[in-house]
Amino acid sequence: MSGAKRSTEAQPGDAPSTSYSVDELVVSRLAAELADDDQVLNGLSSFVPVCAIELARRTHAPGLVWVAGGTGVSPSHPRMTASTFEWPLWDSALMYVDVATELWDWVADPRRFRTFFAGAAQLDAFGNANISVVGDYHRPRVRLSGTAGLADMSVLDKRIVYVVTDHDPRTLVERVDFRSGVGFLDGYGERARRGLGGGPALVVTNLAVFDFAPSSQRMRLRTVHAGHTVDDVLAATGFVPVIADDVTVTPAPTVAQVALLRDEIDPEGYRRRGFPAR
Amino acid sequence: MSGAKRSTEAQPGDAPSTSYSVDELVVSRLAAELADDDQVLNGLSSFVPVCAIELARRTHAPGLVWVAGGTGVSPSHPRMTASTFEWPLWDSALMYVDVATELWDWVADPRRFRTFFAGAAQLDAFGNANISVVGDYHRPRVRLSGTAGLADMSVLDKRIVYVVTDHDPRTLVERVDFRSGVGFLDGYGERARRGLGGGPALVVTNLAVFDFAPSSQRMRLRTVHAGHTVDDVLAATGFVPVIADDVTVTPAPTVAQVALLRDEIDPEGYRRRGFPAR
Amino acid sequence: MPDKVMTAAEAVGLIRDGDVVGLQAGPTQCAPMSLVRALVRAGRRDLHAVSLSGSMALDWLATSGALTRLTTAAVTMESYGMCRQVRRAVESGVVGFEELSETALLARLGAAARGLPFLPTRGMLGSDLLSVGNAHLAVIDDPFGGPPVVACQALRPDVALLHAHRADADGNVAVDPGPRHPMTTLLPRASDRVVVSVEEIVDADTLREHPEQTILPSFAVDAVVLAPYGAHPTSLFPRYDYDAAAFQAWVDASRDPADAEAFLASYVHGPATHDDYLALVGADRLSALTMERAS
Amino acid sequence: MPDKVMTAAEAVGLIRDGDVVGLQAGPTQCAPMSLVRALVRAGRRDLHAVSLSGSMALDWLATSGALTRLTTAAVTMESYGMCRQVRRAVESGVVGFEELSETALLARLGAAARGLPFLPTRGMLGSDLLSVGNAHLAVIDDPFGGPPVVACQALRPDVALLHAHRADADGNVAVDPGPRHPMTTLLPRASDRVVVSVEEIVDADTLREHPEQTILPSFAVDAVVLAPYGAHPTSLFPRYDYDAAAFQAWVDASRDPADAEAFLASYVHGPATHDDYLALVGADRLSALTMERAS
Repeated sequence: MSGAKRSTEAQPGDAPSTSYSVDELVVSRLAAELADDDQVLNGLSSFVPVCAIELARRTHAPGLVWVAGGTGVSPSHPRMTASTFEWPLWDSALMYVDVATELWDWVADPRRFRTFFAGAAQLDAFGNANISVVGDYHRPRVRLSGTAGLADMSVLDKRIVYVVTDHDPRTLVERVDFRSGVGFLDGYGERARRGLGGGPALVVTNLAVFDFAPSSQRMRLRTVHAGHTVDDVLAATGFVPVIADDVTVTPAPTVAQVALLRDEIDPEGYRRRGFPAR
Repeated sequence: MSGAKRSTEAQPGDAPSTSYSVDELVVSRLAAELADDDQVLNGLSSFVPVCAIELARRTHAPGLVWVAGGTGVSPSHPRMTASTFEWPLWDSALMYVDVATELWDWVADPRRFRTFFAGAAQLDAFGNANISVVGDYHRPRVRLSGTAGLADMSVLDKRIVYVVTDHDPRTLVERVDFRSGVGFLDGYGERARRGLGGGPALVVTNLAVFDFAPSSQRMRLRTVHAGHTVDDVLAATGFVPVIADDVTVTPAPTVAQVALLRDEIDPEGYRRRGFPAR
Repeated sequence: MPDKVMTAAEAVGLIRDGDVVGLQAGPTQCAPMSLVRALVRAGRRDLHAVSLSGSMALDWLATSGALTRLTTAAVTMESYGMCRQVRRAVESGVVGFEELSETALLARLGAAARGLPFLPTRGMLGSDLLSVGNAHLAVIDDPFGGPPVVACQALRPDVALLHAHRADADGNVAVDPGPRHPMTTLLPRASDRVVVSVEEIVDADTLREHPEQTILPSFAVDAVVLAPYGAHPTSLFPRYDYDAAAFQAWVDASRDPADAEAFLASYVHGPATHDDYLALVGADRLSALTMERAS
Repeated sequence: MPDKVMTAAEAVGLIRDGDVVGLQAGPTQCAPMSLVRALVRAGRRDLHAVSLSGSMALDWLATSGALTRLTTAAVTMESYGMCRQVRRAVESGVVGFEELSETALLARLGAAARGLPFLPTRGMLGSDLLSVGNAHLAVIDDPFGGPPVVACQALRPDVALLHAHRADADGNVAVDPGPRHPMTTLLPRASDRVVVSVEEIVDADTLREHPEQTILPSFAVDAVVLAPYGAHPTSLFPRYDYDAAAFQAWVDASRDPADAEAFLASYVHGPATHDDYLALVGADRLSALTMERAS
């Protein structure tokens, strides 16, 4: 793996696919956020992130270290299974990791594990995320699963990339009911003033891709997926995002990426879970 | 081991030995401090404590768990070697212990590892111990090895049993130059007032055995080894200890204990190191 | 040394009404399900469960009415979703829910294990986990002039429940090589009493062949319960996989509280012993979950 | 991934004058002696060594004049006694000595590893370790009303030096089953840069056969140095024992500073490479130390 080299010449597989589904687009977009010299771990039920990690490892980032399910270091290329937190991911690992000591120590180092993929039940204009409660904490209208590691990870100096498979006004909201994951708080530098580095970097949804505007730190529309318009996206968003001057179409996955996903990484299509049926 | 039962009838080996050396007496006295349902660990260069632990395991305390060198749990009965902190003690262990996490956690529990054997370069009238410096800390006249775990262990709710192989006025002093191990501080309840449980329980030397007087918490002479007198002991002690009303002769090791030590546990006689040559 | 082997019914006798019960349990992994079933059958009440990211076990305890309080970082059955019965119990106010970040929960247990009043974490700063009146968390200054941290108060479970591969009768517990759940060794160090169910009971000399596989010494364990497939329907790697059909059956049943109670009547209250439970599940199904053993 | 295999001379190039250097080292065990020899030969100065209970390596560094400061819980060669050269350097004021209890040293490193400003311990309360002006220790109140604890400030070594059984070229490091030194995994997690010498270099697929033996992942390691018998004269279990004759020779030499320097000239400065050192020690002596390998 470490000896893998890619040709710099253009290959036929590098051409944009003309026949891909939205899950493949999202996976491809996420994979682009992973660097060859970085490390990454996946959380629970992370079909789309795990596909992106594995796609990156098989293409531009063969040196990427993946701590599968926070537990098994760089398994030999596993096929996606019905769980992203189980033995098939760990079976061929280089090392088993102790989460309580080793993993959280390594993650605490700002040089490592630069990018973390997360989902959320609600995500707000400033990139704060809710996976705890809808309504009152003590007597919630909806009790969600809980923060797991996000309330740790999102406080550290990391790039958090949020993955939203159901972009709608109930998911993308002006203000979350509860901040389980710490974004830019109320924006305008509040996060940095509290001494926190990093923060939410990107939001990749089933409709579009956002980053965060430098000054206000509000979510900013950057690209819209082919087949959708800016107006579609705004109508599906529960707040008014900043709109970049140069909103473009999200780059399509390549032919090779789509083939890898369908034939090798996730032939069963687990990555489609959570996306709206079409 | 766990199934071992001892007959309650008197055995010939239970008779007091009439031919033992002072190291065997001290080992026997220490072994009596270990309970069958307890756990014990040894520190560095602990020939006498290790002999006592092993003697206890082979006689009245077959259930005693020994974390040899803080590392190997209950090795099958090893012979003493030139180090009490090396592989021969760990080879046949039931478990390897992680000192940084597991050992110090277990030791923190007041229900466990009730008794700890320690040595010291200086030990004072209130059971404070010095293994750090003689003279000034920053520019010492003599730099000693350092506290290792004693500054942790002696603060916890434990019974610390000090082993002194060279009872003389420079070792047993009115006040130590430096408190590496925390005893009763200045006595008269100061330790308890600081919220600390446990403390030094016993001092076993090559001349005598001391405990600590209840009220003053000064060292108190309890037994004198055969062949020595109270006056001998006082002359060799650098402070005036309390003297118990009923100072007796330290019980001799049994015939069986001496045989076990000489024939099985420590045939090489490592336990004699540190005792004055006779 | 006392023989610590006992039945599950005897072992759950170490748990009293009102106890704080720590559970080793991943979303679909290595939960002491046989012990949890015995606990439900024993009718304990007012339990405070502590679990890093527990799942079906918590849902069963909530269904049985045993649960009053929960301290956790996440309640999830991974791809099977949130635990509906826990959700209902929390939303109706029957069960109190203390949500902590992962490092905060580990810090609360770690402090208990080390006999410290608290351990700090950098997590949660800026999150609402610090703004809901949790009296076990306090932002404190660094005495050396660095950034503030969150002090997490020691949380000492009365009892820890675990499942592992093997133990001897004295209570030395060992596992096969493989990933270890973060709670497996920390939780027992933090807890007053420890109950471990195991796939097999072996003698001490067998453990001495692989000391590196022993994870708990005898003195840290109060009860050993023989329970082959004792984690079922969760997995125990590398021996057997989780039972996807059983997870789905529970998810389906838990859509309706009455169905959930019927499920519990069949699968938890019905089989009086672990052997009865295994018979109910059936040898074929267990065999299908069993993985090829590494040599 | 970059190939991290390099010579000892190259690897100690990662250490600069004035660095804080963490050493994995027991009294007679598993010290990275080959790396320490290279460090002495490289003539580094003003080093601050951090060692839990180090021994001969510290004495050599003190003899060479590389050492300015030492943070430790104990300096000892076990039954061979205190390190005389460290003692002389401290008594003469050449080397500053920060003495910590064992839990305090582990807390200082643990805080660095976790990116925390401090970690607490209950140790040392009442001892004079708290009354000598150590600015890295502070007694603080428990915010929950419990007893005070000692906050131990994070100590982050610039470089960690270790010796282990094997690694691959990417820097994944593995050890044989056996006891692990408390510093082996904590120290590298606490340190900025990590240098590991190993008995053998293997490929990654060999490591995948026993993932439970891998103790450090590639990203936590900056340099891998091949050095069979690289811990000599200390032991590396279960492969070879410590060299009692070499320990005694050093103890004898260190009775007189001039003899100690002559020893260093012969055994450290003399052999330019590790192979030269092994030739000097001799195959017979190494073979006599080698233990029968478990199957």
